[in-house]
Amino acid sequence: MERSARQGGKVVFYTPVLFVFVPILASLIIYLFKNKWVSLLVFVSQAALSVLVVLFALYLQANPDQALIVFGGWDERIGISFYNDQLSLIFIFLTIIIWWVILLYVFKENNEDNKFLFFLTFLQGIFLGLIQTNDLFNLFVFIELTTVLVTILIAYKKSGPAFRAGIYYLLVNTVGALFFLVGIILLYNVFGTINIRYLANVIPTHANTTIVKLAFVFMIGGISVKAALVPLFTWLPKAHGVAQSGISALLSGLIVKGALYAFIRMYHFMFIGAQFQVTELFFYIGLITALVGVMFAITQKDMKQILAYHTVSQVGIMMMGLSSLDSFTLYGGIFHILNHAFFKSLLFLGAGVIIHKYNTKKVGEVRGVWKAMPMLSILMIIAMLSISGAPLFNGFVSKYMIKYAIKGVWHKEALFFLVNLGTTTSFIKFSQVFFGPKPNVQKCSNPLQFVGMTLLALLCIGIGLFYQPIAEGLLSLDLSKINILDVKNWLDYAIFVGLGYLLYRFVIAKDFKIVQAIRDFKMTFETANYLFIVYLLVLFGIILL
Amino acid sequence: MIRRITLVLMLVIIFGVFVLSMIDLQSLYNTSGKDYFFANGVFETGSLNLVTGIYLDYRLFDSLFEAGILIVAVSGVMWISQHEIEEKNATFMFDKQKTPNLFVTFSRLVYPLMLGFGIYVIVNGHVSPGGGFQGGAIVATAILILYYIDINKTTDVAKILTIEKILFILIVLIGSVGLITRGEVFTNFFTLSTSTNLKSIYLIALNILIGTKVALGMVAIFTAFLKEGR
Amino acid sequence: MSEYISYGLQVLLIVIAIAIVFHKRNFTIIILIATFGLIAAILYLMNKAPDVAIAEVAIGSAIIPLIYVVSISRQREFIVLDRAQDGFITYGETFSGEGYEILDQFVKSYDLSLNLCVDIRGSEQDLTSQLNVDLIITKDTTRNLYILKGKSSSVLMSKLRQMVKDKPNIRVEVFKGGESND
Amino acid sequence: MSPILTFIVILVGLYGLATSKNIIKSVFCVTIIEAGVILLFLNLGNLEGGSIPILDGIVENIVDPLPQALMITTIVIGATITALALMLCIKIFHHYGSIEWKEVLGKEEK
Repeated sequence: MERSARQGGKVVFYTPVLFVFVPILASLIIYLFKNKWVSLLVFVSQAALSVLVVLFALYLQANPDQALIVFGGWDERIGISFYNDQLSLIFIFLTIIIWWVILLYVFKENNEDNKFLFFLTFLQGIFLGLIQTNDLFNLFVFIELTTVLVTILIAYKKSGPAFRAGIYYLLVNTVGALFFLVGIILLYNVFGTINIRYLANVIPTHANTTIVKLAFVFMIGGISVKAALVPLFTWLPKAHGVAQSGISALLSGLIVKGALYAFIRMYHFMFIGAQFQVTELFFYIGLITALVGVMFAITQKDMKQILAYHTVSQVGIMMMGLSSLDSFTLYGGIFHILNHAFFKSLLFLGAGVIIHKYNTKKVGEVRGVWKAMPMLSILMIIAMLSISGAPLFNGFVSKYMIKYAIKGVWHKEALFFLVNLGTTTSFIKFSQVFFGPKPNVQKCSNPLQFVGMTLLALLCIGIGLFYQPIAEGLLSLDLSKINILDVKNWLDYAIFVGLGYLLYRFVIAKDFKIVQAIRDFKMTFETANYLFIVYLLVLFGIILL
Repeated sequence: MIRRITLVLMLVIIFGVFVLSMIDLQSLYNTSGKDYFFANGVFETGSLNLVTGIYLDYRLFDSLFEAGILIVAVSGVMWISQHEIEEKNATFMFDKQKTPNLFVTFSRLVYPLMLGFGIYVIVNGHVSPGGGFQGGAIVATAILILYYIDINKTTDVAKILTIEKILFILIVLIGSVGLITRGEVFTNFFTLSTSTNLKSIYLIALNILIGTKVALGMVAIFTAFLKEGR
Repeated sequence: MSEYISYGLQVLLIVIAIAIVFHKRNFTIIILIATFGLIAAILYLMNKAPDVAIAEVAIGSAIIPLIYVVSISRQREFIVLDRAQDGFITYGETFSGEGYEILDQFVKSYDLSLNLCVDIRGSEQDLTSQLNVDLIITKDTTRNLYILKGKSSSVLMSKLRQMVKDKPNIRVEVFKGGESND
Repeated sequence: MSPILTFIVILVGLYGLATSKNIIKSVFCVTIIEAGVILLFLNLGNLEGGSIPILDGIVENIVDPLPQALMITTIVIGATITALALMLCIKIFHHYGSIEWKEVLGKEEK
């Protein structure tokens, strides 16, 4: 019966495969015909993809039983399968939006560079596959492919720092992925399959054995490297600092989120039946990540480094949400992933424009952006208000949802307060670039870039204002307990800004020795690996004892 | 020094946990996957070599991206090593090392043998050990021997990259033919009840395509290394 | 019986792995890694996996060690572009000249191998960033100075400067690699 | 017994990664870990014994063929990653004049 139902909607049924292969084929054609006009194919494939995704989402709404596609029609446990649910659809939409923006941003400068477009578009196909796959080894292959592609994109400028950031990224992430593979191996030998959905059903039967716990530790450990959690985050600022701004935005907005998505798949789908008592552990890992990220961010002087360390800290905040088994906080984490993708991409792209115009990355050397580029300044300020959690903007909503879970636990609240304070402080520091007299730089002349950035800014405001219907529609979640007009929230934000300004004025701007020491902190490769082992051991300790 | 000691200690702890888990495995070991392949593998894929059956049929989707990672890495390595400087007049004074004559003669003898072996492995992948990836790697090694015979040999890498990408598109297309004939993607396009001989057409075709692709990719990577900075 | 051979090989594999980790000379490690691949392949075969063994022999113990050899020998190369060509380095059956002696001494003390080249066109920035040229020799005829130029990022340049600091006719200059901000 | 011995190989590689001061050495260690992982999977597939998974003639019991198919993929992935890493190593050497992690990462830009 299932088969006959499939024959009817066969074309629509297999569209998830097209999500992967439309970008890949487009990228190959762009590579084969090195031509300015053929490069326009990226937009054709984007448009086709957008239409297909909308069609498929509508189709899936009508036939929720068609979510599972097993290639070759084999038994679910044997073949490779794709599985789509609400979460994966949200991520697919996010991927396509971010890729539109990035392509619009980079296209004018790179439309004759077919190799760059090849790697970028290929990555999109791979990422869409990573989101949909329902097979552990297939997930591993996609993770490795993303690693290789991102390495090439990081090293694409062929400068010395780009090479060293590239190899650091490549080796650290490969080691993580190999441990993920060890986890897969252990699970396969216990359950005889590597299908995620099937494993989710059978894992509770042997959840209390050492081998399943070991597999859990190895898999989560491997993913944590890619997700840049403390203490495994050191590759991230290096990579973001040297890549082109478009690539930095992509890395921060999406690729890091790919690892978080894998975390959700593992922790909340596959191992949920095992009931490991690790909620607190991941909450604290998230909290420490947020604190450490923000600590480094406020001391940096390089615009891109500030933003990169903020990605670390925001990943921590997301982990605080994702660690929770309570659905309100969990959805807060997922919601924060979306919001962060929008405002962080916007910040990176805006910073890219500024760096391009001023030809320097130092915050201290850039002044007068407001006078020179008012339009860009408005967009950047929207993004800054969002990331620091101002009411009326999207960051506020998801931060509120995550904060909701820790209400009443004073030490968690205090630490979260510090994270918020740090975020505000560093963006007060960043916002110094807007002040000052009009500098001697030429006007912005790339309207395509601004189309994408405006879209992101509108999303930030739109979600901030209409979060209730959006959450209702996307996550079927009732957010009526968040009230953006509550005076308390505004007061909170005002306090943050005030304290942040004082902190900036009297500590950061003075550039004390300790601030310099934190700024110059560097972690060598061997230490990073040492900490990886420590991290694995901590996970062991908590889960086995 | 303290760091090394703690490192060894931590590794010993991980090792201990692993040993415990292996003791667990004694009672948990699950062979359901193996039993399925043993019972149905040959009938469903038409390949006597179950490994080939798995990576060309049950898990063709993985193999596609295995080929994909090769394409990406080759293009990436080429991009990183590429440069736009005229190098016609470049003379490297110390580059004139010669391969010993004995080695050249020996290589001339070995080269066709290895090439033949590689092609044999590719074509017979479905009945004996081997297949596209392994055979392709052997063919690549054979071609690399040529570099030792003649150190000044040049290869047109751009052409290789183009051919590779066309081959990848072909592999994807062959994988999707099944959608028309059977209504399934990424599997054999002959129906399940077809005889093993017919099914092997699909297996051989895919093995040859993958083999060519892997061989070209490996040669391109090696060429990139040899030419690096020249 | 074959069980014991398999255990013996496993132990050997561990020993070789430890040797690779603790050995200092990269060229010896390549031989070790090729052996490692070969033993691993035999073990794959003993675990009834001939397909994987073939792949490992072809890739793990042939192509990968070859790539290692090429890349390590490329890494030890110190490429010098001679644009002065007036006796600072004299070419012939054997190389000689003041410059050659300095460079020879330099590469020997840092375990590199010297590779001289002449006649490459292109700007210095491009040559060093794209073609891996480590050092460019030019001559300042007005002051009769030989100028050795290299990348500021390279640690070898400061070592070279240390070495020639008491030679009056040689100056070491560095320039920034072609970096862009975005 | 065999899987336990194999796991030691992985741990040795990990030890090497956490102590190696040289980029090339790190790449070697990744290669070691990868070979260890492959051998581990094959060992576990062979835990109960059996013959080669080629059903030519009468075969009573086989080893698990799935690990073998997956490990071929892993070998190719490992080879490509090694190649990419080594190419980056060459470039790093010619830019920084060294392939020690400390000297390469410690170098301040501009």
